[in-house]
Amino acid sequence: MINDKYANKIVDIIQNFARKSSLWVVAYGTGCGAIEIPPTMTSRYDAERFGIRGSATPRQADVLLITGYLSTKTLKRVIRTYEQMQDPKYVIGFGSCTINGGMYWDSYNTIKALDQYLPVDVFINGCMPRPEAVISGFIKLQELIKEGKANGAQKYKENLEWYRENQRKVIKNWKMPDYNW
Amino acid sequence: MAVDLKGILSPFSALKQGVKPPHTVRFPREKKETAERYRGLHFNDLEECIGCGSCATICQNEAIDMIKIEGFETKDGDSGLRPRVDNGRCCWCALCVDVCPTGSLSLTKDYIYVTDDPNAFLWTPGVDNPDGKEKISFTSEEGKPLLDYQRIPMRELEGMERVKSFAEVVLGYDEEEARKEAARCVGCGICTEVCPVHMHIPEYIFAIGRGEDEAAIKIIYDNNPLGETCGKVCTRRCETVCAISKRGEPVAIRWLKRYATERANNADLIEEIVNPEILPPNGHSVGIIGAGPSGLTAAYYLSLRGFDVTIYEAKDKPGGMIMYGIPKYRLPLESIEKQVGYMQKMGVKIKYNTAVGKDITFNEIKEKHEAVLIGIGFEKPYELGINGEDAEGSIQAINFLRMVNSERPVDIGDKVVVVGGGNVAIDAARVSRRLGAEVTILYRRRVEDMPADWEEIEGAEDEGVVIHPQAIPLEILTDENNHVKAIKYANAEMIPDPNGGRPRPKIIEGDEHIIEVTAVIAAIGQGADYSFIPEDIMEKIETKRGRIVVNEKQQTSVPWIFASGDIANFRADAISAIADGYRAVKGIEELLLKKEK
Amino acid sequence: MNLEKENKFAKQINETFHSAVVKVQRERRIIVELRSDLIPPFLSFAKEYLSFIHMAHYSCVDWLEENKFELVFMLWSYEEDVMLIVKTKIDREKPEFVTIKHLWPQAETYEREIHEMYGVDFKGNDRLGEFILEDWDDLPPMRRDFDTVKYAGEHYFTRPGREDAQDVRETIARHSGEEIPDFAKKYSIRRDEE
Amino acid sequence: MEINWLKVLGILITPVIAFIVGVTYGGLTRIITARIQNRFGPPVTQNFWDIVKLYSKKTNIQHGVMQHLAPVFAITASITTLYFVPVIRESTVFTNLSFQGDLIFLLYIMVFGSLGMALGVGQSGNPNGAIGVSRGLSQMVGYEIPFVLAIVAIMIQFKTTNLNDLIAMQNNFNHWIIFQSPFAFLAAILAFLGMMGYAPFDVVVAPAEIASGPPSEFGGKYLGLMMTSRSIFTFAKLTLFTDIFLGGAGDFVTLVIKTFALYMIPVLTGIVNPRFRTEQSIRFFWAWPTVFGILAVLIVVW
Amino acid sequence: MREKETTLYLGPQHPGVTGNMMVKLKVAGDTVVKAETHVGYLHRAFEKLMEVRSWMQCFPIVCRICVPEPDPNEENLARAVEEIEGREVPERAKYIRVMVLELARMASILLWMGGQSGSAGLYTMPQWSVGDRDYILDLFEELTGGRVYHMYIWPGGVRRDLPEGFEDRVLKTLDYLESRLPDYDHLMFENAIFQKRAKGVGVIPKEKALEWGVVGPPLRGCGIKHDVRIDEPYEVYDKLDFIVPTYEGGDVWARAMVRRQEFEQSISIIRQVIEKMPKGDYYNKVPNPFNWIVPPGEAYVKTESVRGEFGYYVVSDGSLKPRRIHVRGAAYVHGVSLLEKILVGANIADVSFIMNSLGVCPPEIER
Repeated sequence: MINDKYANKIVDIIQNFARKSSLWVVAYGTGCGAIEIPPTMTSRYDAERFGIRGSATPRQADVLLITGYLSTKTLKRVIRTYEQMQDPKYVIGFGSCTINGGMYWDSYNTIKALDQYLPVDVFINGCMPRPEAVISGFIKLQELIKEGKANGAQKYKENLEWYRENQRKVIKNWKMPDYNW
Repeated sequence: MAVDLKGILSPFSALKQGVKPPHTVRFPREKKETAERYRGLHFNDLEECIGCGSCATICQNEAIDMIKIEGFETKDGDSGLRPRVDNGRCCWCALCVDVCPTGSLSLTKDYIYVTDDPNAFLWTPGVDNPDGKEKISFTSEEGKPLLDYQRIPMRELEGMERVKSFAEVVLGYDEEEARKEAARCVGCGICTEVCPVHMHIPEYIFAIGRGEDEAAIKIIYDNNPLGETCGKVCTRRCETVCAISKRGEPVAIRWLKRYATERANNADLIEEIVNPEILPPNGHSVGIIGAGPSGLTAAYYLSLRGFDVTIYEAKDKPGGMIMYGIPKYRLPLESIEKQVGYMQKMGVKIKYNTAVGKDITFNEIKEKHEAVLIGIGFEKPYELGINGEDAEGSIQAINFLRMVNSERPVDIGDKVVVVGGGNVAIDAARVSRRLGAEVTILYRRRVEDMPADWEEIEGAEDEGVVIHPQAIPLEILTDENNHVKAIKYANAEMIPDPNGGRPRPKIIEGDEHIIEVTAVIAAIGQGADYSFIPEDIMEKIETKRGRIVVNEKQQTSVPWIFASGDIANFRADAISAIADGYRAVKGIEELLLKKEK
Repeated sequence: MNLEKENKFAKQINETFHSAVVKVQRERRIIVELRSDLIPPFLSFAKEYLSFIHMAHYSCVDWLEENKFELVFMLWSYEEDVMLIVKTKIDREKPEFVTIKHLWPQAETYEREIHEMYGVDFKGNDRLGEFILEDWDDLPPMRRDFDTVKYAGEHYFTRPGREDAQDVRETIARHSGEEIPDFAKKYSIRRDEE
Repeated sequence: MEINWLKVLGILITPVIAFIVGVTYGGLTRIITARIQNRFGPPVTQNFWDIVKLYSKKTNIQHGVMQHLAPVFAITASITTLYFVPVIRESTVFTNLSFQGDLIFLLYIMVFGSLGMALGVGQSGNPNGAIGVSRGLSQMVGYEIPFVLAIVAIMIQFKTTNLNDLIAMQNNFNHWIIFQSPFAFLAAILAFLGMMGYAPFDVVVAPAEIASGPPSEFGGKYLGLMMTSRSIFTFAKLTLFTDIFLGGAGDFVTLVIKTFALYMIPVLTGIVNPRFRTEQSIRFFWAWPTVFGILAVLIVVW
Repeated sequence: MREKETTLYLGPQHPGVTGNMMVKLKVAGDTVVKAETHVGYLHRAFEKLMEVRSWMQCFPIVCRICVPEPDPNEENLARAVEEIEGREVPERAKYIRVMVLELARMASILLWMGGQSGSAGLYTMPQWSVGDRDYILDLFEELTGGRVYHMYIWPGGVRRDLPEGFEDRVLKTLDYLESRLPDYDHLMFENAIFQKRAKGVGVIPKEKALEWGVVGPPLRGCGIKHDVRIDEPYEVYDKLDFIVPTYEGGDVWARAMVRRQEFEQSISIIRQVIEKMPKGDYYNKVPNPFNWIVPPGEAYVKTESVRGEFGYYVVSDGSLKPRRIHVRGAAYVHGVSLLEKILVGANIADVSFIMNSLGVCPPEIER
């Protein structure tokens, strides 16, 4: 009975629905994109309508919002934050800088393509993305979760070596605890 | 224990907000319209765009690439490339919009672009959003342009002041003006496409802008040894396609060239600045017939490449049409002498007063040289074909100009009619004004149909030349001494061409007038005179409508004969002749050096 | 424009520090150039006697061509509303200076930054070390001989897919058969000018 | 011994009902908060989905046995508390495990969860959690005093330590203890504010200060358990206060009305107030609430 | 007995810090005994990037230096370049600039209100004030085309003229925000608990304030009346009538009240600007940006941002690119040396509260 395919499927649907309806975002303003998070979360755009709310620590969070560029110094902390998060977890890349460097394409201190270092589920275009765009990003993520396609964490687990290599390339002094699954 | 009762209770007044309707924008259910100026995704009007790449240059994020798009070819005034924005770089500052010379690039109200594929952020405006035109928000039209659309005005002599002498009308830019004017250039290089010589225009303009005039001169001399001439009299096709000209006045490319080349005011100085690399003699010898612009150009570059070059010139001065055909107020004599002087320093040999066919035969030249370049120009004027044309006082414009330029006396009296609408006609008219005559131009078609440069036409009008369009001369009336007395002409109306060609003038019957004149100057065109070429050779040379047919290296159907200048192109201006000369160099080089191998 | 108080300050400075080159740049701005060893006494003089109590800014400029670093101090007098810009040049090969954090505690932060970004050693400041960067092992990045474009290109992954980009000038030249000589190329003001 | 099946049923479904009510109250609170904040807020079921999601998360946090046990302590404490609180007056199903002296027992069992958490958090090694726990315990010391005073006053006044007896005594509207012993109610309700942990007494979680405090190392299922426990505990406390001061409830509708009204006191206070510092919070409880508590006792003793 | 010291890392991932930075605290019990600011998490090397960009290309990137209030950056760069070039700015542009700067100040104060009360646990306030801030952002969007990054003030004037009827909409928004002020007062500034939290916390000693380089509202919160807008009036501030509020105490409360009153002053300034705004040109064009050479020279310009003196030191060597642009963020001093000093002795509960009251904005510290 328990192993019944249909039962599993129903559990999956319920789980995915719950995951989609309750997205807790770790409160980490990594870049200047953080400035459009308050309007998104507060009364004018009210992202809580979608069950999106902030969470103070990575342990409790589902979504890591990379709000723009990441300096190498921040990247180190972001990786740590990401690895502290519990599965299933999602990453949203926010703004041009996460895609191809944005306006910091020639800066010596920022990474240019986020997906080389962390598995990104959704990219949102803009510099800054407006609150509407941010919400669209979340809606896209919800769709992916509902369809069971937002499996960035899975990808990370499978390709950990590759990610580690890329991460070590830019983080010179790699003093980090091992990833505990 | 003091209790701040107000402080404890007043916060609770906030609870009354609970009954107010929330002001939340319930996106995506409700959509708030973005502002009229919102800076969203790009849109590019692909037809308007000329692919100048200014957007790509200004972008501090290197977000814009110029790429080839299906259906757009490189052609005159269009590089054939179109911008593509990397939205992973863009910051929507819209500098690209404000800098766009054509105004084709703009931003739209769309901004949502969400995907899980990081490689999907390359955005070709206009291709990826063909409907973007309806959503345009941030345009360059609304603000002030970033580029300078106003040309630095060229100082000129006052119209009535000019006619008193043959002094150069255009005074030229001073240093500050030149820097400012050069700074207007966006450096796209679209101009080089249409320039027959493909001069390195953006480069020398940039050099001028940076105050490096010598570098500019060196760049100009790289493929045009008559840069100064061009700086004064070029027909400057480049300016018609200038990116800035789409919405403003084009960069004064000609005047800037003039400014730069004039900085080197003698042949020695040119040599010092240009200091070209001269290859050691390679033992080959080339003969050039005619010391016009094409011949001189070819001779100069052939000399630099180690060829032994001799020019055979029928007249006593070099330059051909630029020497004799262009009035001195546009191109002073000294200027040509300076430029030719420099070429002679570089090893070009010119035999003056050596008319081929008269002083030396074509076959002799053939014997002496391995290759021959013919650049004789159109020297034989067309006749009006009306009665009285052979009367005294009826002159051909190019003869008239030649006489004036070689300071031989010409008597045209005080009332002149010029027939024709080309540059030669205008030149003749303006020269006549300087000789003290009242001048009327009779032209078959409308003023806007005149092939002459509008600047020239305006200049003529400033100087008091009367232009009488749609007038067809019928007869030149003479007095008893067979001297021109008057000209009879009829007014014409324009008949549209049923085949879609340009409208043709048709004489209005009976609408005939007579003007009293002391001279009639005909300027309705010229042709070439190939009589010096032996018939057996001439037979082999393919011609078409009076011009010699050449390949892209100016080679005629007889391999060792090259042709350049007016006799080989339809443009009939100095810069095309120079271009021909430059190309002929490559042809000759190929012919002779390949043979060696 | 009334430059009375600026000139008054200039006079006072010249009387005390004879070697100082004083220039009144404009209303409310005085520029003083001084030998580097005179800077600490001068700053203390400006603070204690000339009422320049607010250290607004402390900057460093790299004059690579002269092989010098220029330290620039901006002091503001709230009493007279005048800014004193004090400048001094120090050797670029072995850049050293003394700390002025005893005069203004916030100078410590500026010195930490200048140390990190230019490699200037401030004697007496014990907090020099990592401030903004982390594990930096290249040239101090704000030095003009450090090429950030090159560094970024070498160290970071840039997304492929844009290789089909063409240069407008080159495309036209190629199409028309124009050969741009090498000496002219540096005058093409396209982006690869560097 | 004869098994009262109805009682067993009650024991089985009381936690479920408590959970559902608690979660729904949580959802409603979020909507009410949102409305006051000029926005719409999440759907009522939001808290439910939050908990379901938390349970569906994988959890890979290893800090030690105590850490695993902490949420279990919390939920045990909540459910135990719930079992000793009569939910519906004179109902066989929902009378639960009331006995003579259960009031005193409740006073103890209610802090049990917090202590369990304290042990667990101590092992997590997160300084924020440790600070949060010490804050929580300090504050507990603060509000326990007025609360105990209020309960003592009532126990003295009504000469019983059994909740069911208390409920039985308040069979009439004007017999409600809120009117009979207003000072005790004041003291208790102020302590209740502290117990519920809404602003200004949310020093324990305080995201901006200690990154949500004790639960900061707990994610996924642990947090789900804690949230469940919180929902049940909220219901238990509300019912307890209703039983003590508002005469309990004869049916579910009354229960919901009474508990919800009571619940709104800390919620609405929380919406419009910032947080105290810990020592301010303790000082607050030791000021007026304690005074009220002492007054209540004094009046009774006199 | 000396209590055991623990080390607490406040940030960089922490809801209490005002941006991506870290404060390393040594704590004995509840009291901070040592604080160390760690920055650099947002270092993008703007100053380096500007050295490899042409003058015009610098202008879109400077606004990223301070995100909550980007306009003083644009203003400073524009004014510095204008000073070196000797370029005149049309009168209308000056008025528009003042309007933009004051709107940005208001937006920033609203954001600060949210942060200040949010760090104290009053979560309704951010919902209100940040929500209301959006109306100002709407105005910016209409005027400049962008909500957050305006890229509007540039050398020679402003980028676009005011849209039709814009003044009326500004006035309407101002009226709305003014009508909201009593609500804010009731909820936050009159709130007994808020006052209890704020009074006597994070005190800056008045006699040290000037020497320590304190500027802006923290300085005025010490009762010292200095403001760049009156010390060195720029644009048209000398033609406008406004009060520079000061408050005694030097604590969080004083700074809060200073900002609260500045909000009202900004409303009044914008109303005056709209009343006095002349017609005419709004932009004195700079040359073609591809060939724009700024003559050699240097300038230090400053603007009163919401956090205090915001300075730019710009050096040109007469080329197409700047030689050096050095940014003095107001938080540079507040966020590092001042914060490290006044956190000592504070309760850990107040750390975030004090940081918010100083307006510590890491991107302008490390740039």
